[in-house]
Amino acid sequence: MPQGEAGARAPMQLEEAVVAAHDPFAEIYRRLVLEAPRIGPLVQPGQFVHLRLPAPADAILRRPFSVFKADARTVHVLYKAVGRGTLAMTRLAPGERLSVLGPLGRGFPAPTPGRRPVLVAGGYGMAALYLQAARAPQPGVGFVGGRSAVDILCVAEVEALGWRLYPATEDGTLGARGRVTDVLDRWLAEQGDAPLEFFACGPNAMLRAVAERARRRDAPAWISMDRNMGCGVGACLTCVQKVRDPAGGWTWARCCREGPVFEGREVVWEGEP
Amino acid sequence: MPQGEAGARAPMQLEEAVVAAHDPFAEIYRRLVLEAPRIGPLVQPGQFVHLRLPAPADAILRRPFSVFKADARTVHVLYKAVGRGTLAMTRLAPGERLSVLGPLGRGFPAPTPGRRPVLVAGGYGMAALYLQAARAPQPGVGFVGGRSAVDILCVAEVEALGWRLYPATEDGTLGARGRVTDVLDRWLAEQGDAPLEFFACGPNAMLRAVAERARRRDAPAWISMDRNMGCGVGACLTCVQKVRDPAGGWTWARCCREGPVFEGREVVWEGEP
Amino acid sequence: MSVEPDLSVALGPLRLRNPVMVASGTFGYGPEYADLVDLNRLGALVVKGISLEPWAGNPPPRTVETASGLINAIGLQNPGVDGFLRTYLPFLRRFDVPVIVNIWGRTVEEYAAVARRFDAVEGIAAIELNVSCPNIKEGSRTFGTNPDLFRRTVAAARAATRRPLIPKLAPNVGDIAAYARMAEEEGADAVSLINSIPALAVDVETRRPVLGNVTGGLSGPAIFPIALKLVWEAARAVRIPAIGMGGIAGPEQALAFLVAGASAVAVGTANFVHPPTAVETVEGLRAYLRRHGMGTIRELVGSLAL
Amino acid sequence: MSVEPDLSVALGPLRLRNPVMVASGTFGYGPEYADLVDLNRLGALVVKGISLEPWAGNPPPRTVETASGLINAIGLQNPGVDGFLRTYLPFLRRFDVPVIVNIWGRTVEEYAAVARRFDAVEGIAAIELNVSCPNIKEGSRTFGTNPDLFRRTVAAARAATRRPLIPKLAPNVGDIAAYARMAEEEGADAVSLINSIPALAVDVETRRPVLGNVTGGLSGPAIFPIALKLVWEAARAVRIPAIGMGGIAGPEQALAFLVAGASAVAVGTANFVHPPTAVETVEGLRAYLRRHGMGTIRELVGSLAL
Ligand SMILES: Cc1cc2nc3c(=O)[nH]c(=O)nc-3n(C[C@H](O)[C@H](O)[C@H](O)COP(=O)(O)OP(=O)(O)OC[C@H]3O[C@@H](n4cnc5c(N)ncnc54)[C@H](O)[C@@H]3O)c2cc1C
Ligand SMILES: Cc1cc2nc3c(=O)[nH]c(=O)nc-3n(C[C@H](O)[C@H](O)[C@H](O)COP(=O)(O)OP(=O)(O)OC[C@H]3O[C@@H](n4cnc5c(N)ncnc54)[C@H](O)[C@@H]3O)c2cc1C
Ligand SMILES: Cc1cc2nc3c(=O)[nH]c(=O)nc-3n(C[C@H](O)[C@H](O)[C@H](O)COP(=O)(O)O)c2cc1C
Ligand SMILES: Cc1cc2nc3c(=O)[nH]c(=O)nc-3n(C[C@H](O)[C@H](O)[C@H](O)COP(=O)(O)O)c2cc1C
Ligand code: FES
Ligand code: FES
Repeated sequence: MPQGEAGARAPMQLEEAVVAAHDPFAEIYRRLVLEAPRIGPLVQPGQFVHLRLPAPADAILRRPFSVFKADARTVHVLYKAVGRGTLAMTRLAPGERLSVLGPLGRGFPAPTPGRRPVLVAGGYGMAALYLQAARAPQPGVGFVGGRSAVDILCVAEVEALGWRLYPATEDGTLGARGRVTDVLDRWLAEQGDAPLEFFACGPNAMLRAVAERARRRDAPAWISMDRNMGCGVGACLTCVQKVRDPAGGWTWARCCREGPVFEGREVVWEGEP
Repeated sequence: MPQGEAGARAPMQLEEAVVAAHDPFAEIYRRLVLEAPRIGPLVQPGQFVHLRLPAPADAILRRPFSVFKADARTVHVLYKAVGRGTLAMTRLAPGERLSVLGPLGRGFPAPTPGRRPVLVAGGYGMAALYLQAARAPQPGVGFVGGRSAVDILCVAEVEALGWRLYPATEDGTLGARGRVTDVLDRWLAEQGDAPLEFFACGPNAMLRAVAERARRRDAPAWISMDRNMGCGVGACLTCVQKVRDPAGGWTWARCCREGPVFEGREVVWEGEP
Repeated sequence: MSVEPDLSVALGPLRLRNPVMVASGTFGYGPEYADLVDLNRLGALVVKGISLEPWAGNPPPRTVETASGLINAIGLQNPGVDGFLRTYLPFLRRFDVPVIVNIWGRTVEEYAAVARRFDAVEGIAAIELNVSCPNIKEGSRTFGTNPDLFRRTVAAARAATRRPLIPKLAPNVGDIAAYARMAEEEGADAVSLINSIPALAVDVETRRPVLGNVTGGLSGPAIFPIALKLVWEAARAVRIPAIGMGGIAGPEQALAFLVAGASAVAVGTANFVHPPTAVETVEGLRAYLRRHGMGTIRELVGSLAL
Repeated sequence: MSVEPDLSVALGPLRLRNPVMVASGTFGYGPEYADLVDLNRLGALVVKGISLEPWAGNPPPRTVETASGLINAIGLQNPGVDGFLRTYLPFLRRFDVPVIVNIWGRTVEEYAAVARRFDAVEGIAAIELNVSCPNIKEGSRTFGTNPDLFRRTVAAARAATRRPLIPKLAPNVGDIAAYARMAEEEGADAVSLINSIPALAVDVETRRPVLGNVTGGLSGPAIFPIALKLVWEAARAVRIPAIGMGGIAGPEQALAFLVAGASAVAVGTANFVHPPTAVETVEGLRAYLRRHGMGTIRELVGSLAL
């Protein structure tokens, strides 16, 4: 059942944005920079925008993208062309207009003072986490995983913020060979019981693994759960995720409204009661 | 009822053409030049091509266009953006690919020796008639009508073939002020019973007027009837036009297959028995 | 000087300031779009289907896109009557917009019970009876496609409330006019149609249904021509007003429904794509009336010349 | 080395070399697309609906585009049985492709009479009974949506011919399974579905119907999810094979129909857009079978895992 409306947040905006730039970013990603002066200043780390792409007939809905960077005038997204909508998206030229709905969802909370922030990213996850790193008062460490070097995003950007990054690739083309959680585990083993706080975005299995590590250390884990979306604003009930309810059972939360960021212990994972 | 299959004609082709050029032509028209070496050499004057445009969801069918010029390697069309498909068409860039079906329909017969060819065109009609003029063994005269100077196409091109042209515009911005049939009537009055043969393409009312003038002079009138089309090849029975049948009644002819060119006396006009 | 055209319409005892509503299940319960849409400019707001008790709905995936359409199998997830009254109605009362509750039950008695609960509630403009959601199993499917069950459901709800009652007809019937007439005979104040059309999506690589519920209901531009035909047939069959919906993306489709006989219309899936669709449609209707020199939208209703 | 997958399917006594046919009314009578499509590569060719006598059909406009769809109201224009036999059958006999005639009548007797005429004709692989065209007035509309009339029509045609008989079901019924079962009970060899869905288009500027016949039938990608649901339901209800159609644009939709239970499929509106769709679909099926290591297309039929 839908939860009650969450607390105050910046009102979402519907804005006709102009494509300010659109270029390759790393090998398989592209960066789309939108001139969106109404949305830009409101974005909180971990929030997303819902874009109306110049899509074909079989993709009538908007498409959600994490905000990579945002400032007073612009919103940046990093994306990979994976299907109908994102393929059409690659043909957007500077100067073209695009309807943007945002900022949407509940993003990451500000890092807890006294805890060291630990980012864990897979795929475009780093695009969702960059702003959190950039706005964090204290620097932290980051773990970025992917199949190959081309899947690893934003290493230089995040290092430029003074963060330490540990890439991991399955084929060993960048950083350690193996899964990001293997590298994370080795690092965690060295941390004793230093107070940490996790921020993660990536495939479900990775999020679950991070949430588990955090629970064992009794640390908060803020994980961004990306679900296929319809409306993006909480109206259609497409994007639901099981979360624990106060009474000890479960209830549905809408990833677009109560999420996409949840605290790991809230989530009822597949197979859990 | 569908007529039997008409006699032998060049087999139609389905060709992935490449946009060779696409530019403004006269004021409100554009010229699309397609690299279509399979279709180009087969085109007869008055035939058309059926283009699969990069159209939006609400325009799934192909769009028919008369062939303006054709040679061994190319097919040219002149068109005006009037709706969903033709608007999308204006964005085609050189190098893009486009599926072309053609040549389609029964075009104009070769001019009868000993008769002076008389072209009558309205709107993009001249685009359908140019090839007939260009390939006619004997030069003739042409009457071109439109609302304003911008609606009058190809005057210079046809004059360059040695033809005499009489433009007429409703607002008097080019040639005589008035309807093309008024100018035609004045000219016809001066011809006595010189043997003429009419070739016409344009709005229905104009075609009917031409067919009537021809019938009075007992001259052939070949008129191109443009109807909204579905398949363009005779399969869907969308584009039907009433024509006389041998038994004295009427039957349906498909403008895309038995037409678009009919002899004026074949046609059963609106309101006729 | 031209007078402002009158956009108001009547649905039985219910008066709307304009004929453009938002459809059940596509606008949440009000707060979801309130940042973007001035609710006071809607003809009416129809909330997501409500049942007696809270209901969890179907497992995800719950929606999938198709050519110009959307299949949904939400499964009527809702907080129940009490949850709605507690969480959403106070918010809705802050606006000056008719709130229509869309209700459903698993038995005829449940339909009547929900109608009875809302009968007593201040701030409910009308009750829409969702007898046609293609996503409810447990027999519910047949409420909208079985004449006898349909008639009994409408009659039971009618007996349970004096509020304007609007049965929402199922599209997948052989004779929609018959259902509209049954609704009228059982005392409905209006009929609304169409609900989404039963549909299926299959993932051919896995050879599994795409949706958690296997089947769902198709909505969006794809279904507009089908909806228009059904609304035209239903509206001609009865004297009570019809509310037309299915694939409205702007004024053009809304006008077509009105011309075909609908007294009001509802925007559904388009809200997800472009949230201001309903209010822009109102402005489009106003512009049309001006352009055609019509004093009232009611001149348009059922004006299709055959 | 992998063996070529077997694409052949059986529709009762009729064997097709592959399961991809072209749908009635969308491929003319054969010659129209013969320049572009090798007819011998089609699973079967279903010709445009034929009646006892020549029939003029509806006044234009006869088609109109909609979002991902096409509404047609051709009105079954056709040269009659004799016209077909004289003008088209000799041409079709030059090919090695099963020719299925789609037939209709204005009375049960007429249906039977047309079936009887074709029973005697060499070169007719099967008879498809069009009881579901939404464009025929004079009562014909009800053949496909009235259970009693439907049953009598199938029975009368059955009595009139020993050729494989394929009733084509109407989509606008509340319970498609019931119609499939009636067809089976009356001795049909297969069922085909869906025909186009009743639809309306209105020109809001003139406030007139767009089509000469007022209403028509919707086809094309828009209806695919609806068709898939109906084919799935019908196929599960009977033991005779089902032929699935509605919105096929390539292998993906064809595969979905097969997985959902169709034994064969037909390409309709897509022929107008891209004439090689059917033959390209055959190649797509072949590639799919190879990729999935399947020896025969029949493994796929009805393999939807719930
Ligand atoms: C909150 C949120 C933030 C996102 N941020 C980013 C981002 O920053 N960069 C980026 O590249 N992508 C991001 N995505 C994913 C992005 O929305 C999808 O890639 C996009 O919607 C695919 O659209 P399409 O039309 O190209 O693909 P489709 O043709 O619709 O689908 C292609 C394939 O992708 C799958 N798919 C579609 N949407 C999703 C989804 N949301 N999650 C997982 N799989 C999906 C489909 O099931 C299908 O298998 C985000 C998604 C969410 C929900
Ligand atoms: C044989 C033939 C030859 C043609 N040759 C040319 C040509 O050389 N140059 C050119 O500019 N156009 C030509 N046309 C017309 C052209 O096909 C239409 O302009 C085009 O189909 C419109 O498509 P659209 O999607 O832009 O318009 P739509 O959005 O489909 O329609 C816009 C408006 O135009 C009307 N319309 C659409 N098609 C036709 C049609 N065929 N005839 C009359 N009205 C129509 C619609 O009813 C509507 O009112 C020809 C048409 C035919 C049948
Ligand atoms: C996601 C979604 C949820 C819906 N939920 C309901 C519902 O709870 N009750 C109901 O009567 N109709 C529901 N509908 C149907 C719509 O109200 C409407 O009848 C249908 O979508 C057709 O309109 P459209 O094409 O404009 O969307 C829902 C539709 C969608 C897309
Ligand atoms: C222009 C047109 C004419 C049709 N004529 C017939 C017909 O004569 N008999 C028939 O049974 N179905 C007829 N149909 C229906 C198709 O055979 C098919 O059932 C329907 O179009 C759905 O398939 P599609 O979406 O692939 O087009 C016609 C469809 C179209 C578009
Ligand atoms: S996407 Fe609609 S509720 Fe989340
Ligand atoms: S356009 Fe299909 S028959 Fe002429």
